[in-house]
Amino acid sequence: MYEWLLGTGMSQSLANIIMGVLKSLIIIVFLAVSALILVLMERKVAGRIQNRPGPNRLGPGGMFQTFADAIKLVSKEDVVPSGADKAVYILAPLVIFAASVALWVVIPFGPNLVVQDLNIGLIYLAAVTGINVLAFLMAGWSSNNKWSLIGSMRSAAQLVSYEIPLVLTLVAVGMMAGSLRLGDVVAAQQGGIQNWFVFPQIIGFIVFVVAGMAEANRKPFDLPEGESELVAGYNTEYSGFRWAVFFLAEYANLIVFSALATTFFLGGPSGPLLPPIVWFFIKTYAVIFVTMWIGWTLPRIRIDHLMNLGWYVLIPLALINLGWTGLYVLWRG
Amino acid sequence: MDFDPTRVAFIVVSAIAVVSAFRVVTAAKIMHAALWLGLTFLMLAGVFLLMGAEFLAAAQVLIYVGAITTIILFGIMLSEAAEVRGRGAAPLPVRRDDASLFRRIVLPALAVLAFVGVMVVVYSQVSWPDAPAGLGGDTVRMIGRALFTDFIIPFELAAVLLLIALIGAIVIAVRDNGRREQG
Amino acid sequence: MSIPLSYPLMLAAALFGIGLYGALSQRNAIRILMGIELMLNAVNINLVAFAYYLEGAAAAGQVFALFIMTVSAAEVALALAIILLLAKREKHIDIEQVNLLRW
Amino acid sequence: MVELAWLIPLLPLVAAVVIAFLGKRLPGQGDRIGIAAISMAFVLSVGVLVGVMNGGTAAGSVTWAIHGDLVLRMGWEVGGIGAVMLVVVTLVSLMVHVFSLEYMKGDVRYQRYYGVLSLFTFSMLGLVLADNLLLLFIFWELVGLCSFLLIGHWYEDLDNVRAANKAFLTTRVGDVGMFIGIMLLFSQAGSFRFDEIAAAVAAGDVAGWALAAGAILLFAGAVGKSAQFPLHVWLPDAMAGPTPASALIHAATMVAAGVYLVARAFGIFEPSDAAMSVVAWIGAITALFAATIGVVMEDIKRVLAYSTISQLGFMVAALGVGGYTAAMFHLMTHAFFKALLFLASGSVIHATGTQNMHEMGGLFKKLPITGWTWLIGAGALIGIPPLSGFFSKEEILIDAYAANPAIFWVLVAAAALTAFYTTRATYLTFFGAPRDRAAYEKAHEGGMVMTYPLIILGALAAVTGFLAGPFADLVYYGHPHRAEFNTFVFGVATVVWVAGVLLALAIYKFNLVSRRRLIQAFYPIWMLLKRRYYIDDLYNLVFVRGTIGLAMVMAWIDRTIVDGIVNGVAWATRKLSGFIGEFDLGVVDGAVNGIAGAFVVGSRLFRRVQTGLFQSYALVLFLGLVAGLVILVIGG
Repeated sequence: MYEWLLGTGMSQSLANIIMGVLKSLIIIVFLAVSALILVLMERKVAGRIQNRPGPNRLGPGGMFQTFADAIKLVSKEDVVPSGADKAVYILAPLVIFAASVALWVVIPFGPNLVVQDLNIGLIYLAAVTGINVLAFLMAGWSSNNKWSLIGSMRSAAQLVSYEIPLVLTLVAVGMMAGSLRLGDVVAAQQGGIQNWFVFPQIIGFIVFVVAGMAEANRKPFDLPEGESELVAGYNTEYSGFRWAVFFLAEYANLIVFSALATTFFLGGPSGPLLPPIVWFFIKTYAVIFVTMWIGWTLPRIRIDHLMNLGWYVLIPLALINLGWTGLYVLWRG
Repeated sequence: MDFDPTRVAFIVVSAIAVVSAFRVVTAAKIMHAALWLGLTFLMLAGVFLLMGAEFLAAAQVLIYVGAITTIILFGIMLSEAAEVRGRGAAPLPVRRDDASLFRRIVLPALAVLAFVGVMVVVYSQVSWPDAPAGLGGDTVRMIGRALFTDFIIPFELAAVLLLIALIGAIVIAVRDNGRREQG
Repeated sequence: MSIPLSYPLMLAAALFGIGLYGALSQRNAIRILMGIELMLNAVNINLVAFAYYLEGAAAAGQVFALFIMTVSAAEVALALAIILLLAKREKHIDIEQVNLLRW
Repeated sequence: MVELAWLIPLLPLVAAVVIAFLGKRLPGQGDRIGIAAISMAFVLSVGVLVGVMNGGTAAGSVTWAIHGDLVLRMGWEVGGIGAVMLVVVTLVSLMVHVFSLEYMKGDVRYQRYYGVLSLFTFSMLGLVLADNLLLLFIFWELVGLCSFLLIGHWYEDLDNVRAANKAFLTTRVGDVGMFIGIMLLFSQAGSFRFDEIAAAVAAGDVAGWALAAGAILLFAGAVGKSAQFPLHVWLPDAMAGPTPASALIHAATMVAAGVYLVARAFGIFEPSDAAMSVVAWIGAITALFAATIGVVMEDIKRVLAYSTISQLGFMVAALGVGGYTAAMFHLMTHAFFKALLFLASGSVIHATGTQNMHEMGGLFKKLPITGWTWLIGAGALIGIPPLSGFFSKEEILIDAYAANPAIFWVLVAAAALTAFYTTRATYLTFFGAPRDRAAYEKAHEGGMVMTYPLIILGALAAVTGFLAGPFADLVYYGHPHRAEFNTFVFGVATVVWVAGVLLALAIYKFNLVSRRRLIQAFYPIWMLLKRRYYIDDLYNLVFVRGTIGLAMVMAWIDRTIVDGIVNGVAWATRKLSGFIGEFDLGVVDGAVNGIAGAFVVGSRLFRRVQTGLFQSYALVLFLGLVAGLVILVIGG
């Protein structure tokens, strides 16, 4: 593709820009499609766990239900509350979506199937996740609604608390691989299941999954949108397409974090027989399934418990993991 | 001059940075000022990236955009100052008496203009290297190595500083709560 | 394919000037803090630029910039703690009315 | 096995971390974790000792930091002395851990107690293993911290807090000297490692004055930590802590760290005659001086505390006269019998609820196991053959006699006093008629966890003396050295301990001399001893009161003079204005207004400078910077 563009006599930089735009578009489309699938999956899984069938009317097994919902959402009226800070209100969903898309830049779907394998991939991930907090605060503040404001403050507090263990596990992964490049992390786990980081990093893996679920606002950590207390949290005032963008971003975050868990701990796109990208999706969806399972099984956690879990359990565990990783790397030589 | 994407990118990013920095100072709502500040930080990360400091760019996003802007937003929301409570209120006005106006607007402006002027003069007189010396190799490794060899003592001190700041911030912010409960 | 060194230096001077103006002319403590942050960032641009352009300065310049980030993170945390305390006690954060050092 | 020595300190560290973070949720608040870790450490230590006895040594290090050409390494090293210390520390610590199970049962800060015990054990083991002065210093401070935490364990009582602060600050005085000494030696020898410094000294790379000064400064640290004269004042107060902790820290291990330091750095001390005589005399003086105070103390733990100071003085004196093996051997035997005595006193205190010996008496019948083990410990302390203390003290006396008769006689006097006060304490506690009926009636022996450590330590205190031979082969400086039996020394020592014991019995058992008459006859001396030579009072007066006094003087200056001037000016102004207002209101109005106007103008002018707004200051600052830049540009 790149060569073909160059072949048409285009200058290199222009070709780069076009390629970048194309890759971003592919990611956005992929995210949209994934979100559709995930919504269905979520409702089906929730149904199974709650011993009911879930959506089953539209299409075979209710397959088209989500599409109908999506069309409904997009075609709704676009309301901006009169007291809102309009510019910020409109920007917030864009920022959060942009951050979610930006995370995908460094994730390797397979050998050479990565937008840009940055040499500081791990730090990049940590940095970009931080932008989400900003977007939540923007959304909550600009809505001019106290529920939104409290919801956004909660989510910001939650994200800040859980980012620390998350970044600490990333550091441990970087130590294991001896590189901050995600490609190297995957390469370090090649050669069979025994090389996956999940075994030496089992504490890290657990911390990562729990913190990741909190970062993605998954149940049982979905306090920012706790319906019973805060109406719908930071996005109370949002509706229609903008709401759909938030929704999309949330699922995008879920997939990103599952894909990261796959990349960091489960060997990424490596596996026998099937092509790498298939393996990648199998593992990612397995992680997603586990998170849904957990989410629909456990009740929503209380805010002080949430904070305690983050500060008193996950951070010490992440630190222990870090110390252990140091010893392990020293011992391994 | 032929089309140089790096240079164009730099100019575009710098321009956005300067404009948003200007808005930080002039924005009517303090929330907006903080968000403009975040944008400035983000653009500066881009500047760092263009100058071969990708680690610093990531650190810039992580620390300034992710952490500092967020804390400032938190600070604004929690400080409940008059300016924040009345959401749309303009910045605290400069008092109308002449002394204040002079000290707050005229003198700072003069100082800034003098500073920038001097800097421009200096920059125009010095001959700079045309091309970058380049960084050579993996900057992340390079920084890591430098941190743990030549800069080990500053590095340890920075760690201690952060710890002290953490404790200090907690102590300062919490102390008054206790007093209010007693009182 | 390169940027002249004077570009980042000019950018830094401009940002520093804006930040300085903000720090000197505002009355709201948080706005002053933002101005100071802009100044620190301007310094960082200079450091990174010199690290990029001068022979053998790469590590030192970037490490220095990193230290500045550390210090400014600590500084913001402390400054905001003080501002919060101020807001709780005085119900405002107008620096003009906080002149305990006067006389 | 020897290569695994570095694991030994890590086990208690892990226990300390686990107890600190998770203790509340663990069964028994984590005490079992501490005991399990220390047991494993003990087993490993024994393995290491066996390995070392078979001629093995091991060392290892990791790079800590590189700064320019200087490469700092964190290293550990285990040789004969280290292996012995490992076993002693882990064994005593294990006994104390077990003993505390019952002694501390139901304590408010049980978890914290066990956490700190584990942390202490880690630090002490680290101190033993450290191969360089810097790392040793870090652990040195860590044990000091743990000691502080344990002395102030019951911090609700202000006295305990004071004792903890006193211990911390007093030892800090020595530590400052020690740190200066470390840096001095580093500047001369270019290394922190013991072997490298010793090699530099041997090669003559260290100037004579620097060697003597460095050694004496290092010794200042040891003086603080081992409670030698004149920094001994903290140890008796340290008895405010829980008794088992005192047994571990203030009798058996931490206070021996000073002795260990001198021994570890013997290559620095030995070549300097000045340093050696300072060490010898400080030790001898401490030995005698503390023993005299021990004679009049009424608190059983304080008697033991002064006895500890005195015995540490013996070890230090032995080092000073070159009796390296003797000192270390006494360190080991002392660790066992003094830990035993402390735990036994703990058992007594647990049973009676008092520490004052005059409220005890006759307890032997009630506490037979405690009584018998105490007798063994006391016998060892006195130096009754064939108990362990006899052998080690004999070795010290023999070395002292050979090197310096003056020191020998001082030590002999101390030994006589030791026999006296030990017998006195034994008799007052365990024999005679019970003086406090109520306490006597309810006193009873502790459970298994309290008696077993006593029995084990008692057995050790009884028999370790016979290990003198193998010990001398294992722990030596230069070449193995065994003390030759000396009939004269043996005779003198025997006479003095027998005399001491008989005298004490004569006074306290047979009442041949009335105690009251004795006190009256020697009242000044008695008072002097009772007040501990007024040293505590002196320190209180000079340092504590001095500091407070200085602060008060400063406050007075601030309040009276500075404020006075300010207030005076204000007052004068007010009076003046009142005066003028009353008399001259209508007459010289114009003049008054003129003066006032001048003041107003003046103050307006000057107060511009002091706006209290940092922005103004920053502005001025920055304008100055710009001005400087302009001058640079124009000028350059």
